[in-house]
Amino acid sequence: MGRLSVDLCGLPLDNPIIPASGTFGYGYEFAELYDINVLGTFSFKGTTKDPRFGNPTPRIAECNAGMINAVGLQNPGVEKVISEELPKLKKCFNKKVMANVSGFAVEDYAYTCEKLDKEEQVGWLEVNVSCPNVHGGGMSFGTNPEAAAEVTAAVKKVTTKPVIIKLSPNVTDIVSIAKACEAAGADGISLINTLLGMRIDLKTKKPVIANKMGGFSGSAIFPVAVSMVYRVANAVSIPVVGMGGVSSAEDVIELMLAGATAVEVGAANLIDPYVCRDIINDLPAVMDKYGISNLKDIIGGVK
Amino acid sequence: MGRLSVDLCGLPLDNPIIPASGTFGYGYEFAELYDINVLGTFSFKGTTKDPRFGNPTPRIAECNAGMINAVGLQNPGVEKVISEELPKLKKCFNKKVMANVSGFAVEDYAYTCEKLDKEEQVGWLEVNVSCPNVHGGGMSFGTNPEAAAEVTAAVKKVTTKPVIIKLSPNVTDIVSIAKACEAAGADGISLINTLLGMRIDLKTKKPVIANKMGGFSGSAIFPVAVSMVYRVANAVSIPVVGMGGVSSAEDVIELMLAGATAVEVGAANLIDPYVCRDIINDLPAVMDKYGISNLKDIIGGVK
Amino acid sequence: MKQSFFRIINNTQLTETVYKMKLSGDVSDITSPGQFVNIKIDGLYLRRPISVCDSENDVLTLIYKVVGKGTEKMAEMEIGTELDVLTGLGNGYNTAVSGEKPLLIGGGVGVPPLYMLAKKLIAEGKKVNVILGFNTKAEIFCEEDFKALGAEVVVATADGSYGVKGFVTDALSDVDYTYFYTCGPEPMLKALYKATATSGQFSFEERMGCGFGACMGCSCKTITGYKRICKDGPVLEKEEILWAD
Amino acid sequence: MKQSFFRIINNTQLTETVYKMKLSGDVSDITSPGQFVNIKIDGLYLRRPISVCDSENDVLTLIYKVVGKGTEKMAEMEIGTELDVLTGLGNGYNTAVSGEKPLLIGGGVGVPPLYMLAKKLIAEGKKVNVILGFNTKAEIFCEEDFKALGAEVVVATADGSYGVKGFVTDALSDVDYTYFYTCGPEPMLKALYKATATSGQFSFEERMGCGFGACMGCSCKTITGYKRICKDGPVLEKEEILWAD
Repeated sequence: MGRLSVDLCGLPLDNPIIPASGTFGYGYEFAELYDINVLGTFSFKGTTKDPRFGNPTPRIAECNAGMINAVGLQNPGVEKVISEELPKLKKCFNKKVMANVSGFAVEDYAYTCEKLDKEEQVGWLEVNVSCPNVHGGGMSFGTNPEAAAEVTAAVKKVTTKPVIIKLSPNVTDIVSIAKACEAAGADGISLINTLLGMRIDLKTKKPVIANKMGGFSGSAIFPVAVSMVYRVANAVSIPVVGMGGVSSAEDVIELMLAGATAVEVGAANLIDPYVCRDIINDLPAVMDKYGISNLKDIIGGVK
Repeated sequence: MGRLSVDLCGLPLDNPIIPASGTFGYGYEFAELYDINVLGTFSFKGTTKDPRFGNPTPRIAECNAGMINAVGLQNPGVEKVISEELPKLKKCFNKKVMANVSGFAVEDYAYTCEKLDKEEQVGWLEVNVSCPNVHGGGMSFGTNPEAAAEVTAAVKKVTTKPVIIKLSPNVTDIVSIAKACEAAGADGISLINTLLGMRIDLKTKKPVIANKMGGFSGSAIFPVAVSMVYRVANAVSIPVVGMGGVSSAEDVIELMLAGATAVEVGAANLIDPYVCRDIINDLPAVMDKYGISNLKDIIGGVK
Repeated sequence: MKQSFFRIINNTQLTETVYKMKLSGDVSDITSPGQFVNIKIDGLYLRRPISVCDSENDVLTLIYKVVGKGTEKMAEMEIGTELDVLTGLGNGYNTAVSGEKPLLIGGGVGVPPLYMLAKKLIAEGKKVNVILGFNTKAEIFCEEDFKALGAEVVVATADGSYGVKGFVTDALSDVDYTYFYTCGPEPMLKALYKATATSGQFSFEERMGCGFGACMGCSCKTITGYKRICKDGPVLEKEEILWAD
Repeated sequence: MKQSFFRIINNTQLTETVYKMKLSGDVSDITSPGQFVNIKIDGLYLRRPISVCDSENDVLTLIYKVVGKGTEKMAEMEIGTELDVLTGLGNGYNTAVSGEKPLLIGGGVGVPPLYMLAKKLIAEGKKVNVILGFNTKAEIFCEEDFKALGAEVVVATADGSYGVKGFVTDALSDVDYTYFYTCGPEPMLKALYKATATSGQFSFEERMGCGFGACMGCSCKTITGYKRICKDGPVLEKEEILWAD
């Protein structure tokens, strides 16, 4: 148990650093760059019942200190994730992985989670009720406490693994949604997913992204993440996984002070593929600078 | 009528550039820097029925590509605004000004607007139902369609001047709130006010801002503004005043393409006091670059 | 893929909007012509993908067109500036299948990656024909460079101000080729897809997030399945292309 | 207030965390000692307010302590770097009321603005006493500069490693003064508020948004009403101060 270790829903993490879903594929590509076993864990690409190509391109737009994506949950479907992606991952990652799941109906979520529950490699189920890039689903579950609770309860019925519900920031009252998930049995809450954003190309006068709008992420959104993690962590008793614009060891400490037990790193992986490894390496010195002996002691420690 | 002119709720503007409330005081201080008559108009400091000191300091936190403020509607109260600030403004500004009004009860809004309605210098009333920095009021009116409509109707009863309702982005469904305001008689909608944000000082482990959270603004939030202006402008028939992270002529054009009739410039004034003058000077060349003859032709022109 | 730091050796203007930048640094991960690099630019969030024009002896050559904020900033960069670059991205062209007389067809800013390809094909002992397409004479670049390698070069200009009047497809009938390689704007690629007689390889462009296969930002559908332009591409074989509309 | 561009002439380290930067540019708007400038720093959103240490012949001198990202970046700036600076901010000290024997009391990074004040008071023919407070000998700077102006200087160090052992208040009893001016950390200002025998002027610090009176980010309550530290301050008279708690 080192200075960086934390416990996430009963499972130990060597450190709280978790590459976020959709920015780390199924892991093995980053394993060509560095030993991904240095990570706490990572959250794999959002997986659905059926295979999906996702949205038309362009899917990416640049912003000041951030980016918009509208990938739309491209993934090979849960059967292939289990038969092809997990075996590939096993060769380069000997820790439990966080399985990220999306759906378009409550039964979809349950179906996918039930399949993944059988996989010994999966440590946690991160259930995304907040994808802004798919119609008729995703985010609509995360903007309503009853719908979020319904998904939570359905998933809890089919798995014994810890269930972490990933929430959208595009809501009036994220606290009420987090509480509804907790009441429905969630073992943890992760937040924030992306903000809804849009850019227009002045030359063509068209939206930069084919799908018009998309999910805005990157360091620009960090202050929104701090505020929402703080509010949710003060309202629920289950662990909170913080994310949103994290790109440095300092950001990790700030989100943990706000109440995060672990921290996901998203868009930064796309700009600097080594950022998670670097944050883990930087943490001890940054902790020393701010008089922090053990990371787990600062969770929610803001005065 | 120049290339830059637009019409806002029946009143002509030489150009669509409007310094946003809270970043331009009552105007006369900027008049020491440049002739503020070059502006379309400006929205003066949020004014309430009674004088207010606002929140304790620190009220300001820096962010990546933005800042958080928690000023809390410091202002001398509507009586003094009329007796002292407007006469000072008259000496340096010969256009109609936009009067920004906040309140803590429906009657407060009506009281303040009724007083300002009598002032010939006031062209528009911008009614802020979205201040994130005051307890028991402000933003709570702007997160609920019925409450926003009630404020709108109460204000409309006491004035014949155009009423523009300023909305908060911290909501699940800004379109329903905008529509409720339109149905209650609003002449225009302005958006977005600031996002809720927070920063924590790693040295002291305390929130940077005394009030803990505050309103996050600056170029970081621009993609959220584009998305919300686009959605609201496509849902209402009244003019939309766009704002949120605007700092260049390009940003102005992008928000107008998204649906804004005029554009407010906020935090950028605090970093570069000449930014509004510079944007107005830059607009013709930038319009030429993108093949735009007249600004009014591009309002909502995104394809 | 490798992340390393490069120093700008020179940065010169070739036409009104096209620049050539030479950088010194570790090019060991650049293994095929047609690959690209992804450059971090101060003040911009996303890296900028630029195709490799040449790579040899720790010198990387890029030819880029100023089309937006990123390339505007690149054009202003001074000699000695240090850049954070991801190298060795993308699959690149496969020269093994070219036959004896490969034809290279480039349009506008699609021309640069064909330079390193021509060099490799010629080194492999093949007879290389090149067709370059530009809008007008003033926009032409690289013609002499290809000739210096020993390639046969035909230039087409849309306005007829130089060489063959018309598009690259108008110059196609005069050439005898065993295989072709192309890079350029999508309308040109589509026209070549129809007008060419042999098999070939096409290099595609798409807005990218990461540039190394992580984000699925630049996916496309092909006959052989979904592909990421940045990782499984940017080069696709003629037989696997599914045009978007 | 004026916005203008300055070029760094030099940037040298005085102590472990304190640096002195000289810049050339238009200082015409800096009219009183105790004013500050607000500097745009690449990559940071808000400008950084730094008190003016000296301003003469188009040379601006700043002494700053590295306390965060902004000052870290300043410490790394090279000679020749151009900076966007707002000058002439704040009210500054009023020397007209000093009497014949003003006392200047600075603590730590509050010392620099007193230098230009001492210079002005001495030029006005006054006999200037200065008390400088630091934690320890290694942190002392500017002592010789004040002496070179002709001021009487006493240094106090909290650990007694140099000069008077203790705080600036411990050096107060030995000085005969008609008025005082001070700048330093708030606990020191509060102690002086009680310990001083005459009227005086205090310079305050607060987190600022704009630095020129627009945003109300740095307001404080005083006996004479609400004041903006950046515009109506940073200097307040002893008689108007209302301590926050």
